[in-house]
Amino acid sequence: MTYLAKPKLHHPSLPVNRLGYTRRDYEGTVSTLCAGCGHDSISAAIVQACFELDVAPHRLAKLSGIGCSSKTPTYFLGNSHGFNSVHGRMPSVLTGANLANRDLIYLGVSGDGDSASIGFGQFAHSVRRGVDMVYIVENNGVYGLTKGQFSATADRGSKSKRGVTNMDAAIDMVSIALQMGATYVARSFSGDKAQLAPLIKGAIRHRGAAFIDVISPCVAFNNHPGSTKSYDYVREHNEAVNFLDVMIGRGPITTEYAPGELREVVQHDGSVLRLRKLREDYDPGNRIIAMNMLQERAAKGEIVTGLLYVDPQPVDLHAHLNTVETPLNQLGERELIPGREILEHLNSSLR
Amino acid sequence: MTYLAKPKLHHPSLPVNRLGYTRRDYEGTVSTLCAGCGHDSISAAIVQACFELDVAPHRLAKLSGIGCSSKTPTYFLGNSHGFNSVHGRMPSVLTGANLANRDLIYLGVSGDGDSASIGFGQFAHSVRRGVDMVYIVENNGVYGLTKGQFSATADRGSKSKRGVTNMDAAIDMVSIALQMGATYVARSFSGDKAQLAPLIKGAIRHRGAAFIDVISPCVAFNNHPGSTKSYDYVREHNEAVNFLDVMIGRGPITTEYAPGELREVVQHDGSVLRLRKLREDYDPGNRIIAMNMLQERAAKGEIVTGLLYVDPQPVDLHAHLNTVETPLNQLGERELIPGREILEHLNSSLR
Amino acid sequence: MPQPIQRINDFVIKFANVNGSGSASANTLFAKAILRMGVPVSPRNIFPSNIQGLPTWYEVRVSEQGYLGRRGGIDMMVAMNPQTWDQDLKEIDPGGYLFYDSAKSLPRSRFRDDITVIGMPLTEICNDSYTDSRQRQLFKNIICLGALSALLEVDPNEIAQLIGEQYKGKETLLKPNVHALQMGRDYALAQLKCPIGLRVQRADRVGERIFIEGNSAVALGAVYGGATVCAWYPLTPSSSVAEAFTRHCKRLRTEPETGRNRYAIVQAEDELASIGIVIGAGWNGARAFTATSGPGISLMTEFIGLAYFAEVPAVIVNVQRGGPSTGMPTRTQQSDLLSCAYASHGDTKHPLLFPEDPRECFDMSALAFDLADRLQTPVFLMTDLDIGMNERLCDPFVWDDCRRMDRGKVMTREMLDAGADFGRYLDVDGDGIPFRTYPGTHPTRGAYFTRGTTKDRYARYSEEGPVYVDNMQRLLRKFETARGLVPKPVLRKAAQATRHGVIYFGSTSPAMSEALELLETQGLHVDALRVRAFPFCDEVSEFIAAHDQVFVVEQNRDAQMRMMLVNECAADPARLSPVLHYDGTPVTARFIVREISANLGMFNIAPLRKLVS
Amino acid sequence: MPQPIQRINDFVIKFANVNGSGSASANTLFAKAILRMGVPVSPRNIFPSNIQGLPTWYEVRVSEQGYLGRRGGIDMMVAMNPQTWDQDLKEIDPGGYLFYDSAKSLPRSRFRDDITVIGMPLTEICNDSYTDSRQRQLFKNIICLGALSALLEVDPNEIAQLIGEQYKGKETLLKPNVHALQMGRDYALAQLKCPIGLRVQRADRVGERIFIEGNSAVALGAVYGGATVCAWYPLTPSSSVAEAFTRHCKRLRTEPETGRNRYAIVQAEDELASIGIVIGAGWNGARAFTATSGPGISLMTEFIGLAYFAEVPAVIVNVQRGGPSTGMPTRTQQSDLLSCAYASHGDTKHPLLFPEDPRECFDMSALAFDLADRLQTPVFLMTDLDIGMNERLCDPFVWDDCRRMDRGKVMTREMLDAGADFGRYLDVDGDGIPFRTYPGTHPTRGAYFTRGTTKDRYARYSEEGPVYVDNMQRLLRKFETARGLVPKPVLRKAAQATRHGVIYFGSTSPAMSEALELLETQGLHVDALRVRAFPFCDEVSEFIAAHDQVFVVEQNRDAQMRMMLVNECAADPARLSPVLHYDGTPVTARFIVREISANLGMFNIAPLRKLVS
Ligand SMILES: Cc1ncc(C[n+]2csc(CCOP(=O)(O)OP(=O)(O)O)c2C)c(N)n1
Ligand SMILES: Cc1ncc(C[n+]2csc(CCOP(=O)(O)OP(=O)(O)O)c2C)c(N)n1
Ligand code: SF4
Ligand code: SF4
Ligand SMILES: [Mg+2]
Ligand SMILES: [Mg+2]
Repeated sequence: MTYLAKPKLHHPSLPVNRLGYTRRDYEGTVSTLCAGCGHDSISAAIVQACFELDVAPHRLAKLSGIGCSSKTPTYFLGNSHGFNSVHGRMPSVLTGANLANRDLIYLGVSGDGDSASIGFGQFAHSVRRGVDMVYIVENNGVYGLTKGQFSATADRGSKSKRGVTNMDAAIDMVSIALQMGATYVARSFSGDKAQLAPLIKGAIRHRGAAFIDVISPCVAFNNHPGSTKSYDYVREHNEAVNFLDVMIGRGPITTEYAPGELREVVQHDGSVLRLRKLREDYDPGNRIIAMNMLQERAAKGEIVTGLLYVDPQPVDLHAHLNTVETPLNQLGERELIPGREILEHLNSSLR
Repeated sequence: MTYLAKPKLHHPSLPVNRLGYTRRDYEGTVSTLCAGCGHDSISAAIVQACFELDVAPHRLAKLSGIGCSSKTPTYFLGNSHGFNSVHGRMPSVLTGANLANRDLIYLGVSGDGDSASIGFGQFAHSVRRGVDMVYIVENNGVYGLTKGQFSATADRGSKSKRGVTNMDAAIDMVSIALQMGATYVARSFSGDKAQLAPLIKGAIRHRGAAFIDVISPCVAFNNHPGSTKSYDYVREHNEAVNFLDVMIGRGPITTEYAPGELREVVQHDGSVLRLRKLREDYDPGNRIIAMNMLQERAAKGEIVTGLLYVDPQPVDLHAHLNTVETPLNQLGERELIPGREILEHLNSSLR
Repeated sequence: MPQPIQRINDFVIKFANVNGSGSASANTLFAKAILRMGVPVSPRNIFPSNIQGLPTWYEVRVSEQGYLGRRGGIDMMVAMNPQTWDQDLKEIDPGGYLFYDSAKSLPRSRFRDDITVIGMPLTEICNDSYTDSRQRQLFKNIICLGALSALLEVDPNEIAQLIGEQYKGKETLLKPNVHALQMGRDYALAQLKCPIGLRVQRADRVGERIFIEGNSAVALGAVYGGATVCAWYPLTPSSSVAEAFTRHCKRLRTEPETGRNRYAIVQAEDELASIGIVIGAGWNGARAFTATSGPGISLMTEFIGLAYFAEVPAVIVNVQRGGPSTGMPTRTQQSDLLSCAYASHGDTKHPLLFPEDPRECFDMSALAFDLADRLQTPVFLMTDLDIGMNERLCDPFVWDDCRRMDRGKVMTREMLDAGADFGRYLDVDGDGIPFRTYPGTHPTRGAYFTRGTTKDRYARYSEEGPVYVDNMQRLLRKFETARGLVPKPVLRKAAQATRHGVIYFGSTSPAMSEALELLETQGLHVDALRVRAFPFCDEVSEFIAAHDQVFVVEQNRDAQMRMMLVNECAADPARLSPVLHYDGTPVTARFIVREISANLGMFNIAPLRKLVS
Repeated sequence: MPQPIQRINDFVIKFANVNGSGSASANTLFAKAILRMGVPVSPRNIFPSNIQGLPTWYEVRVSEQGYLGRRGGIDMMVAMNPQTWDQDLKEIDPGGYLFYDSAKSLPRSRFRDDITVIGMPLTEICNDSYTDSRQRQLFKNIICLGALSALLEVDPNEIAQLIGEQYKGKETLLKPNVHALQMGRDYALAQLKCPIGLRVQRADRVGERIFIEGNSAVALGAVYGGATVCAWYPLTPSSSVAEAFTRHCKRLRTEPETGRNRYAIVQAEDELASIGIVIGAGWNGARAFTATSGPGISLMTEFIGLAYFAEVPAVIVNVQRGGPSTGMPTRTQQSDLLSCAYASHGDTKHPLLFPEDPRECFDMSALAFDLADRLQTPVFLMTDLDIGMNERLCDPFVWDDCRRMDRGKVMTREMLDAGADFGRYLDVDGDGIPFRTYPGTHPTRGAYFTRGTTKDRYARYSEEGPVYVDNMQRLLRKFETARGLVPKPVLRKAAQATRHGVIYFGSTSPAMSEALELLETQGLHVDALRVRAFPFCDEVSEFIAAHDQVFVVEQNRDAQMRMMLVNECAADPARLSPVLHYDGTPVTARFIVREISANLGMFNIAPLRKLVS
């Protein structure tokens, strides 16, 4: 018996999903992060999204780099294989895993240090290849695990806990993801599970490179006045452009929502992204307009959240590579090894 | 006597610049690139720019990574120190050199493989730190030196010499430079020296992170139909938004130009960038508008060239770090070493 | 129950705490107060790779004899973490003491019979005195400290004095701390049996020595070594080198007239960029360094080869931690010897320095910059977590104001004007070291093109075999020159002539010194050589040659130092016996003694009294 | 003038060309035509790090005896590059031949008196026959080939046949080539003295052997080894491994029904990404590899440590080139042994395989995937430029259709359902290798969290010393298991019993075989052991033990193999004598013989006839 397959005694009244799993089946070991860390809320949102989407835990692989954020995969989906790799290199490890077996869901979890500093190249290149993945950056503007140094997403002019001002230009991961051709791009806030969980659901059902930047305050090192990644600051400057609801198969439009323009996007796998516009002028269907708006709002100090861009018909790396349907890791001698006869032909061509 | 300080017998009638140097004094050893390689034209433009700007060759340091493009610093400015470092890491080496002596001009030469593939992270981070440099990418969409594989700037859908189609999204270095906060951003074409040389001059006089993306066809591996980096393709799709003339000190507006709106930008060091608009709607003073335009034109297949953005009052890394005026490599014991007495004070505080 | 342990100025006390609960400052006060009483201490942090909530320990060895290595065994446990209670209890030596927060009562079964249990209702006392929850947490540690001062007879005035120094000018913080201290002390004196069998007595065994972390000493050495450029990337346990350098520079390196900085510190985006910046700065004539640990070294590997081959000075501080891979980020090892000495592909060799304590961290850090400039090559300062992140008692720093930076062979404008023959890779005097020029030196002479590819003596590109070999052999000559420049090993002869020797290095030093004394008292005579640098000086080969059996004590699994000794000193491996300790904790004297004496036993030495560890 | 050299089927001819001038194809035709005549050849490209315009050479050794190593010395120079004229002329052995384009006349002073000079107005002939400048350039090489066929008696029908195979179905290309060939031949027969003293005579010494580049063989081995994922980054001299894998896969790995690919090849953005992809794929149960060279290995160092510690299979092909740093990208060496065997910080050790020729490249490439899966660790295939980028005559490939992939210890859904105790790092049977599960195997069992940090037998995170040590010792046991699995060394006993031995490996093999024969003819008997893998099998230690003096022949400066032998076989270094060749050219038999015989001389062996190299 493995450590992770801890016997879970469910209260009989706990709700189960279509696979018969309760929400607890999507949990992991107890978190060792600081009490109040934004990352724990993201883990909870992942649990919720997977539970609600009826994801079979063992059909999802979770990969991460190094950092507090990258530790979190231990704290959810205890029945999924996980890989806590090296700092900044989750994207390549995930790419390889994805190539080996196209049938699993790949969830990449990273931090802003992990993805915007040391891992900036891998982040960008995995996105531009169109790897079918959910790439979540738990963005707190600092290196949590090494005790609070600025990361590359820290805004110019923001102040560290010790009072030092950051002088380097900030990297906006969302803009870069858009520029690199990500086909599902969202930003959210760890403090807003209602917004975040559906965004994760939509990303899981997206068959291409889905990127979610989640502002996730670090209570230990970046939750003070002067920070632009604190709970207070984000709450004040958060500007949600839409609200997402993910439907598996097309259901009737419910009336639970407050008024606002509704738009439905049918993804390649049939899932429906139902978007309620909160900002009338925001169109998540146009990459260029999206980028432009983001730049403008950012210049005004707004943190734009929501589903920022989606291409419902993405083309993923496997399509580019024209790989077979069967996962490569399931091919055997018969499919892979040309055999003696062909080798002898080859030999004769080499004389 | 060093190899590079080859005795140059000048024809007495060769024009000299204010320092008494002829253009030949800005040359290097004979190029070993392929005949017709775009990179050689860029070297010539660098020679011209330095000659015309009266740059003292030994006050400029040229740094590069690895590649055909990165070899070129041997072929110009033979009296400048050069550093052909490792693949993709010129930006960090240049940053360090710049920190050691803020008084020299730093010219970084790189290729698209060098800067957009392996070196993407270093490129981005050196720019966001505001290193005072001229960063030139000699962009041919392929790895020349390793014989023609696609690089990360190859356009999606473009074809290799062997007929393979590139499936990954292209990286637009200019957009990334803008996003990273470069304060002088230009694109040009190796086949257009009249446009390129002034852009280099303006960059040299710019006291911040200046980035120039130069499309530079590789005649050996990427100059065929189907390539979007061939001479023919670039000539056809080149869309110059303005034409630059760099003046040292303010001179009278000459009338040599064809009509077109003139705009003057005075840089921090007093040099004047005189811009003649070729596209009325292009404003190089606004980063967001510039980015937006670039995206739109690129979507239409246009290669926008010219001075795309300039902030005439950049703040460079030395300013961020508040370093002293004297180059750090010239500080001696007196300035650097606190001495015995202070050490003894320190000792007593440690008991 | 065994006799309670009775020891004055010679015991080990361990504090079991929760990470992020503010215990660190009280713990340091405890250790420093004993130091102020003239009794040597050596404290060690044992902490997890975590920010808040996981167990953390602070182990203090009090030793009037001045033994600063880990001893092994615990005489008293201050058990403040319910999470690790059982494990902590188990660790106490029979006859030892347990101090705990008795606010919450525990069943008898959770205690032990063979130790003295001292309960104090800390939480209750705190809750009665403070309302704010953060205050309750912080002052609990101080109250505990007060109680310990009574139990162990630590002078409360020394503690109060230290608190005073800490909060100088912050009266509002000072007073309540002193008050809490007093409250704890009063309670203990009134309610507990004071003192216990472990006691501190004023002595005079500290002298002029100072108490500092190795990382801070390294940083100070870099200031005195004239470093102006530091590029780094956060990585435990090396981060505090750059952080301390920042602090030291702020105080010591500001231009008085302008308030501007005579240094540049860049937190780079990763280790590849850090070392690139260092190499760029070194190439351009500034003294530059980076500090990192194993994973960072691995990432720097390609660049290190460039610096070796292009001959660019660079100082790399490697604060070693447990490997391989991410390994044990908060544990100590000496396991990056091979990966540093032969870093990079192709034929490469790099000088390494092995400081034993903060004092040598300082000295060798400053020296490293001279060596790097003189040898025009990367120089590694090999410390480790044990030495780097723990305060250690050591000799005070000294500096000779007449000392000048050795910038090595730099050709100046004047020399060029005088017609000197400048060949960047020309060996003018046989030491293998060529002259270099700084960029910008001369309008027409002395410029050269630096490459990581093969070049001739005048820096011209070449792919010729003989040119390559010529250059590579010169690099070997240069390494020979290094052998004569690096710090010599330190020999410690046994009381009697002996065929047995031991080689050790770095942070193993205090444990080794103690082990040698223990061995000596058992009549086991072993000559000892503390290696301080690679390449190995001739004295090292001679030492090996002069002994039939040489133990090599190191903190790694694969006997890396032994491998280097065998290889570089052409020693017969049969004569070098590995003594390996690599579980991530600092090696103890007891361990070394046990290993060596068992081994000497095998070599037909009179049987020994078995030692416990 | 000395007597012109007279040799049949035993000479060295060198073509001096300009890079990018299209000479490569004509050169290959020359070598292959001789092969088709049943006479072994071994050609070697000597090329610069450049695309067009710089000098490049093609050196062909023709050897009926079947010596495939470089011989040293040139019997005939085909001097087609004015740039290198003087240097090329100098290289010709006295009595040798010079063939050159006499279209442009040269002063007598630029020639030599002690060689036979054969001029042919190639440019003129070309210009008369062709108008297009590209055609002129290309056909010049073929005309030259025609002339050589007459001068050296190479059967023109064999060349024509080869041209036919090359341009099958492209008649428009075929005919003019054959025409040019004939034109050159006719001219020579008419105008030049044919044949010269060097001649090719039909023989039967090639047999079933094949002629292929090592890199292509490695790639084919990967196809047969079941590799499905390849991630790479272009780097000379390794790029052609991935490129050949792409070609082989296109032909051999397409799903017939759909035309879709049973493989995934990614040109990554750098080597860090390549190895990351390989590790991700290996972790997820696909067979994956990368091909790179020294600089790439350096960049992969951190990741290699992760794969070692997290126990993920990976195959890394290192086509070695000259180091350090960028070094000599187009030259050969065996200088990455240390950087691969002990790659990464902390205590690490990795299996290495050393193929001697393309045949072993194929075999060991396929084997590497079995070993990586079985051992769950990175396995290095250590080839080099000499073997990788030159066509080499070798035994044909063989394959047993009954052979099955050894996927190692993989726990299946069925085993988990049957209640197997799955501990990811549990050593169930003492071989140090634990079971692993592929992600997605079972809904509730067998999932685990993979880490580069310390974990217990059940993959639970731990920072405990004993847990760490337990794991590290198991990794050592696993390495012991590897020792029993890797290819055994090949022993070649001398004709007489001898106290002298020689150890060699990899591409040194043909030169060594020849050297042994030469030594034998001189009465110098040396037993030889070709090491084929690290960790070293027991046979290696035994071989060293059985000889008083063992030469270790290797192509690097620092005697890296010797260092590994001393360390891992506990051998006395005094008994291992380095024979080092590291100028970037392949080692020659002459060099080895000279070094060994000189050294044996020192050991009081009867004096030897001095050999030239
Ligand atoms: C090669 C390497 N360099 C440095 C580190 C040290 N390190 C661990 S986590 C981390 C930063 C993590 O920051 P981020 O990704 O933002 O995660 P957070 O802790 O903030 O969630 C660093 C620098 C490392 N593990 N590996
Ligand atoms: C670490 C490393 N990997 C790979 C290489 C091989 N390499 C040399 S140049 C080059 C690509 C150069 O492409 P680019 O920068 O676009 O320059 P170009 O030759 O096209 O001008 C590569 C992959 C190397 N030198 N170092
Ligand atoms: S340090 Fe910051 S990021 Fe890390 S666990 Fe604590 S709050 Fe979260
Ligand atoms: S290969 Fe391409 S990039 Fe390189 S020199 Fe030739 S034309 Fe230029
Ligand atoms: Mg972070
Ligand atoms: Mg290129």
